[in-house]
Amino acid sequence: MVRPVYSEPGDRIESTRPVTVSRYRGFIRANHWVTALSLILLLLSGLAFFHPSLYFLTGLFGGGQTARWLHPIIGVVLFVSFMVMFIQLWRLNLPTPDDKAWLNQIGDVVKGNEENLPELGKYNAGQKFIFWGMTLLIVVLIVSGIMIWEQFFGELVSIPTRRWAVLTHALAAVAIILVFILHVYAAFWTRGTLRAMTRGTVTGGWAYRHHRKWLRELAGRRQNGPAE
Amino acid sequence: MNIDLSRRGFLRLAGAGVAATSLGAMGFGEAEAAEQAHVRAFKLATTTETRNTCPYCSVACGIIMYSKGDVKAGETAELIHIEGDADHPTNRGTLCPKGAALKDFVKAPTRLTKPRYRAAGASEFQDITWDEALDKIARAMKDDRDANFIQTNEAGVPVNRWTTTGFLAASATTNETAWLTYKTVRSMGIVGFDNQARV
Amino acid sequence: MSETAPQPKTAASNPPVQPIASNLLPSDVVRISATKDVPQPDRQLTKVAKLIDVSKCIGCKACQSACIEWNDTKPEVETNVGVYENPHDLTPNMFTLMRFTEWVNPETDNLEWLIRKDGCMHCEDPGCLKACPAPGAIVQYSNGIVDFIHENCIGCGYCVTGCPFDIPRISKVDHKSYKCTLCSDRVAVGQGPACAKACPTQAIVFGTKEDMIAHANERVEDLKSRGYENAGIYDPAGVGGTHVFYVLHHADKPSIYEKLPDDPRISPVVEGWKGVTKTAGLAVMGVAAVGAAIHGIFARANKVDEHEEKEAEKLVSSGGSDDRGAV
Amino acid sequence: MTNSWTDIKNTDLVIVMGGNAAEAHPCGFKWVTEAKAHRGAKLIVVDPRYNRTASVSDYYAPIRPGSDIVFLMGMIRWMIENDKVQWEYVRNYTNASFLVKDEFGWSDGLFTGYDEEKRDYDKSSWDYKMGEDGFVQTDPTLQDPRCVWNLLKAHVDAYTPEFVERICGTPKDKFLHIAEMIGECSSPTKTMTSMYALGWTQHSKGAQNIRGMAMLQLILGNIGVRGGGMNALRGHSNIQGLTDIGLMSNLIPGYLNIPTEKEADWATYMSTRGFKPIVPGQISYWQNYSKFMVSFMKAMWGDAATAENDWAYHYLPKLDVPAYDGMRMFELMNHGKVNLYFCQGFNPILSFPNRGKMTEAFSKLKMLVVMDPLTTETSHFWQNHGIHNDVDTAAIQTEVLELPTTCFAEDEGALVNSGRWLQWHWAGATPPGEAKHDTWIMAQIFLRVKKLYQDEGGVFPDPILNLTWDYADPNEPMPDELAREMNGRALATVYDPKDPTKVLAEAGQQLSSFGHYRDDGSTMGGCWIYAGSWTKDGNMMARRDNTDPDDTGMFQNWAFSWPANRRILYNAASCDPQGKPWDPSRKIIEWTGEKWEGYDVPDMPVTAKPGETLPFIMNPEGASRLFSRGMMRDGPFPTHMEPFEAPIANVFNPRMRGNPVARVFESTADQFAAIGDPEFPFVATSYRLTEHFHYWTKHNPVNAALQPEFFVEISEELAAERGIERGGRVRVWSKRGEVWAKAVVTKRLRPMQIDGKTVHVIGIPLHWGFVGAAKKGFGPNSLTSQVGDANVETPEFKAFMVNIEPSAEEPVA
Repeated sequence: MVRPVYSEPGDRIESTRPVTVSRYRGFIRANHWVTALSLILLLLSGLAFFHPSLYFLTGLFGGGQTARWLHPIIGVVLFVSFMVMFIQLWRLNLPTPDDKAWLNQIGDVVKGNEENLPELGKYNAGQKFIFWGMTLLIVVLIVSGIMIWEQFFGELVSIPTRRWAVLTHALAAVAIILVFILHVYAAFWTRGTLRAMTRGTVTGGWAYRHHRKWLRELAGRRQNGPAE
Repeated sequence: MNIDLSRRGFLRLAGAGVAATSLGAMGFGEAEAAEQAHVRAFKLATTTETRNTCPYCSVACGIIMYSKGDVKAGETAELIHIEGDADHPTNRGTLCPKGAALKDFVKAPTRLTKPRYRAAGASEFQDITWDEALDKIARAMKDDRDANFIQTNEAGVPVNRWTTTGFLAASATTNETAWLTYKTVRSMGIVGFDNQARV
Repeated sequence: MSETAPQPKTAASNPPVQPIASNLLPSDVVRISATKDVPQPDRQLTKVAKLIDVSKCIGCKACQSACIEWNDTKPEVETNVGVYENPHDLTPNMFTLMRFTEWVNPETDNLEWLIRKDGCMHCEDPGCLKACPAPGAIVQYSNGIVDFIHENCIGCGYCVTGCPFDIPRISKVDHKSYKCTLCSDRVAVGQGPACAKACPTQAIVFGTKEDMIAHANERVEDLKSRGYENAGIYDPAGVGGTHVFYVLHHADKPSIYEKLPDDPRISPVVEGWKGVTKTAGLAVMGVAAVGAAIHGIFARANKVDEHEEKEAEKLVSSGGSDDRGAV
Repeated sequence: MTNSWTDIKNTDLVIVMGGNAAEAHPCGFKWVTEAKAHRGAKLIVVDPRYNRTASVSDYYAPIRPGSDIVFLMGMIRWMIENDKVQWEYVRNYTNASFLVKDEFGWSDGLFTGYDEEKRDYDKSSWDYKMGEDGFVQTDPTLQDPRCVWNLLKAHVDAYTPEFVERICGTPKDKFLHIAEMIGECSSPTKTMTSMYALGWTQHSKGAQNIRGMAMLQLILGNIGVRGGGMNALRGHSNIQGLTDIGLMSNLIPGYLNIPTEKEADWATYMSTRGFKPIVPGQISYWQNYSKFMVSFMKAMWGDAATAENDWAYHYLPKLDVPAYDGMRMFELMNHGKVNLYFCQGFNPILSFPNRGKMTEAFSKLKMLVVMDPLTTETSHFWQNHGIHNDVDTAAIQTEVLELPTTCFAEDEGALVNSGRWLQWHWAGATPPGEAKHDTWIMAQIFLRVKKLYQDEGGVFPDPILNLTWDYADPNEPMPDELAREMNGRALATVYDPKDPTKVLAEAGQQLSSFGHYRDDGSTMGGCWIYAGSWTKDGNMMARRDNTDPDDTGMFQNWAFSWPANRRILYNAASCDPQGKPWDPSRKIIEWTGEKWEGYDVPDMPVTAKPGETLPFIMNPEGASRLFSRGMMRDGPFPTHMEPFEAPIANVFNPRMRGNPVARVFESTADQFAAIGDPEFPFVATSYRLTEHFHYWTKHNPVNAALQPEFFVEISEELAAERGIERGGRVRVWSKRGEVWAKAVVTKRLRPMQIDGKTVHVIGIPLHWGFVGAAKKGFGPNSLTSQVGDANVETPEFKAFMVNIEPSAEEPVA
């Protein structure tokens, strides 16, 4: 029997008429939304410190002092929740030969002509890009962020280092916001995606259209697996 | 039910969400509410000035004491600041690190506020009233003087000295205190009399 | 100009006790942190400056003492760590500090005890103000004083990264940033700063920048006559000049005076962060967000059709194998 | 100070030696910076440490603690050798031309008449040759080998620059450079001022250090002139006043003396105080002694002091020893001979030497009374504070009373600054809690004792019962009443002796000058030198007119300066024998042809002709003394004496230990480290820091923050030799005690080469104790010895021997 390479052990076909496929279990979904919420709060408070015209956003947190106090704490929360997610998702986000073809035909991707694309596993290159992008930027942000966390680490980091840290933190923040926009946008543009993170399942058609190798593998596993 | 939201639906909801939270938190007021630029209120306004001289070294810098309340008017006066007297010919308003901090010397946590008595062998002080303290002292002096006063020496020359009680005078009390101390000490015949001129 | 405060001079006068209106008004502010287009003040206050003549300083710390007393700060009693500096560094409760350097002059082989009063330089181009994200937390008055408005301070410490002289200190108690105010409250009523008034040898003097420069030049002449050929003024152009400046006996090497920067300027890193990054960053994010929204609205969504649902059922029933090949 | 703080701005050269003005008197030191800024004056610092004054000096030279006389005699030798002498001044205003007895001489470091048994000199040979006419014999040509000038020349001959380098450790080139700078001030138009303090006085030969510089100043013609003088920077705000008012064992206000047993009666007492002039036509001011003395007796005992009873002379105690000074009293205490002791605003447990002995002594008292605004180590001497005060509390049977007093901010009165200015101050704060004025406390003590004598009778109550106490409120005499009493007033109408019809003061009126004092009982006055401070025109000490015509620095109308509001002592010496100022640009007074006038009150009867009357009118010679006759116990010239503890023996006489006539108590004679004792190889010296005042400011959290913890200063070389880290903890010990401190390792101290040996100096600041806001610490007095100056008993705090080693954390006692 064949070891699954395009799916998580937990992924399975739930019903066959019509086909629905379980993509994310409850824990991952909850964790994802914790991460998402943290990121949004960080984005709002961070932008307030980033540009005077957005300083009013500190109001969302009850003023500059609390925003300054809260921002790094939420940062830590995000870092932890994301790491948990990372541990669960990193394997299937490793690059595969198909990604190359997918990227070569990025034009069709944007046009939505998926029939011209190779069959894909659980994630396409775009999703992988978001995954690794987020990972990298979150690490950069947490490290530079701690360096400029005045309240606890003020004395530990030399001022020239803090200057670089604050600049890096700003640049990384801009980048992660761009990635975030792309992620959200893609989730909505590609219909039927959002339910994967809400209900946890996708339709067979969605799986067939976007991640056929993944669906194929699950189907195969169902067949050769223990009979119901 | 169908959780696929229509695009407009989503946007509307999201927008509403943002609006709701931010307005709800009344965040927008914040920035405009920034405190206007201002300097600290001048703390010497409506204080009472008193001329004095620094009690430390012998340069005797002129100082001005600023207090809430006026001693001359019989009020209780609380010292709030001390600064050099710019009219003074010697220091012209300047002060050294000691003089500049005189206020906190006057208000030192270890200033004495009550007479205290330590009994023989005791490990702590105990409070005592002024009357008790002064009577103790007078009694002790009288007894010691009567017992040890030397009226004449071996040669029978009148010497009228008292050597078993001594008095160390200060270095920073006023001339007037010094004079009253001198009178008191000398009239009793005390010769063990000294001040801080040497140390 | 008739409006400007009576010109303060060190120990020229005793402080008033009758109530007197402040002469440093919100309208005299020329720069405000995190705030664009500050209205032009209707008057220009005379530029003031504090001159610190290091060659006259005896390191007595009267300035520290006077500073503590005037500002009612409470520096803690530390320990002796083998040097004369106490407290050991500037703190939220110690706005100025004597820094002592024992320097053997290589030319004469004589020991020189260089004693520098450290504290806010009140830069013409203040790095702290540039770095500050909190609107109104740092202001600059038209007379040159750079002051912190603590009600607006959020304690982020960006001013620390902005300052070329390592001056601001963040309080662990109220998480606000503190530094020398140049006794703005005294200057506002025509008095010089407390440290300048106290300084026994008048190594610290205060007045109009013009007068102070003139006085500094005289001092430099005197020092040259005493054999200090390199005596000079330290009023660094890199920060547009400062409103606290030094006379040094060895102006050719400021760094021997306990790390006084040779050529201080706002770090290019900070400039980059507060300059291009800030504006460009905001622009890019804005464009991306708006772009995504518009594309989302007008571009064709990526939908799954009925045919694909059927294909999926086929695929699943066939156990994953179809014309594309079997498992 | 012969001059005033503000006068220092008039100088051309400042020498700070035996002091550290910038550190201990920053605001007075301002006038040095003024002189530098406006006259181009130069500053020389000679000190074992490169100190805060040195940091702004033009020239610095190191010197070994306790070797100052060698340096100063070396200077005098150089001035004479290089003809840097203000000849006209020396010839006319010093005793250079006076002939000295043939018996007088000096050899092996000792003057004639030394008695090793008594540790004293027979001073009979230390005097002038007197003629039959009762006047001193002189040789104005200075040719006679027995004239003071030639004896001085011979005396200083040994002090060559090489000798100075060998004994003081001052490099020859630095010494010569300083000599050149000082030499310029022998010109009548250039002056040097000497600023010194306890760096010179706290030696077993402190008075001779000061004489050394005074002699140099006379040779340069710098006494009595603007920007010159001998300026003793007093340590405490009113120590000048307390000394003026005679709060010392052997003093009566105004520098009169308490009689000794030998002066059994008034006649005998006065007979030695005639001070008859010994040069023709001279005025000797002390001839008025009886007027001052009688007026004092009247101030004390009023009607009980009459001509018939010799002004109650028998009320005065008579001394059997030179003085019952502090150190003698503590010695007596140690022998259980003192029962009751008062400390008024004084903290002897940290201030007097040999703390171990002090604690023992206090433990033997029956009762100790401490009056102070602050709690002190003295009032807690019985309380155990670990190593900082390791005593057995239960074993100490002394009763202690700690009485809270007011401080300057809460009281009114006058303080006398170093420049002899009496400045009045006012109260501006309410005393804390039950704190009381010292005047109230003293009055209470006196009145209660008096009452006991009234009720019970007792031994010789007369001086107590008859003491004048005519104050409006006997329980709390007011400062103005006391000030008036010191100034003096007429008891009967006082007439002008020259014109008996002219009334100088009506009965009951305040006197305006000590010239109005009388010895017939018609005047009273507590302190003659303060006469004029509170006249019929009111309180002169409260004057606040700071105008200063022609910027002379005199400030004639600011407060009051004793004597007679004179700002510069001996100011008549600022003029040549024709009465014209040596330096017209620095005129103080001048002779108009019939009288003296100018910016200051002339130190000369206003009509006394120059040339006829010499300017030093307090001396029967009228001249200043290069040779001090028998006035000092340890010699008419300063001669090199090693400290009692020294790294080398006295090169003149190895058998000589310290000052040969200084008092050494039996009980502590064995507490000196032997010369060259390997256990105590390092020279230690003690001093103040600018951040603190004595043992007071450690109570102030602000000053405590500025200099928080006890430390010692050592050179980098010594630190390396002993493996001591900067900021590390060290133990320092002497023959008498030990202390633990932090180490400040500095370039400002360097090892010296002394007589071929490398000598390290350890600096030990005072200021720390075991109560207050600062960290607990020690004072140098835990280490210092009980020996004092031979003339005035100032303890030898500035030169003693110790050892040092790195120490682990403070041992817990």
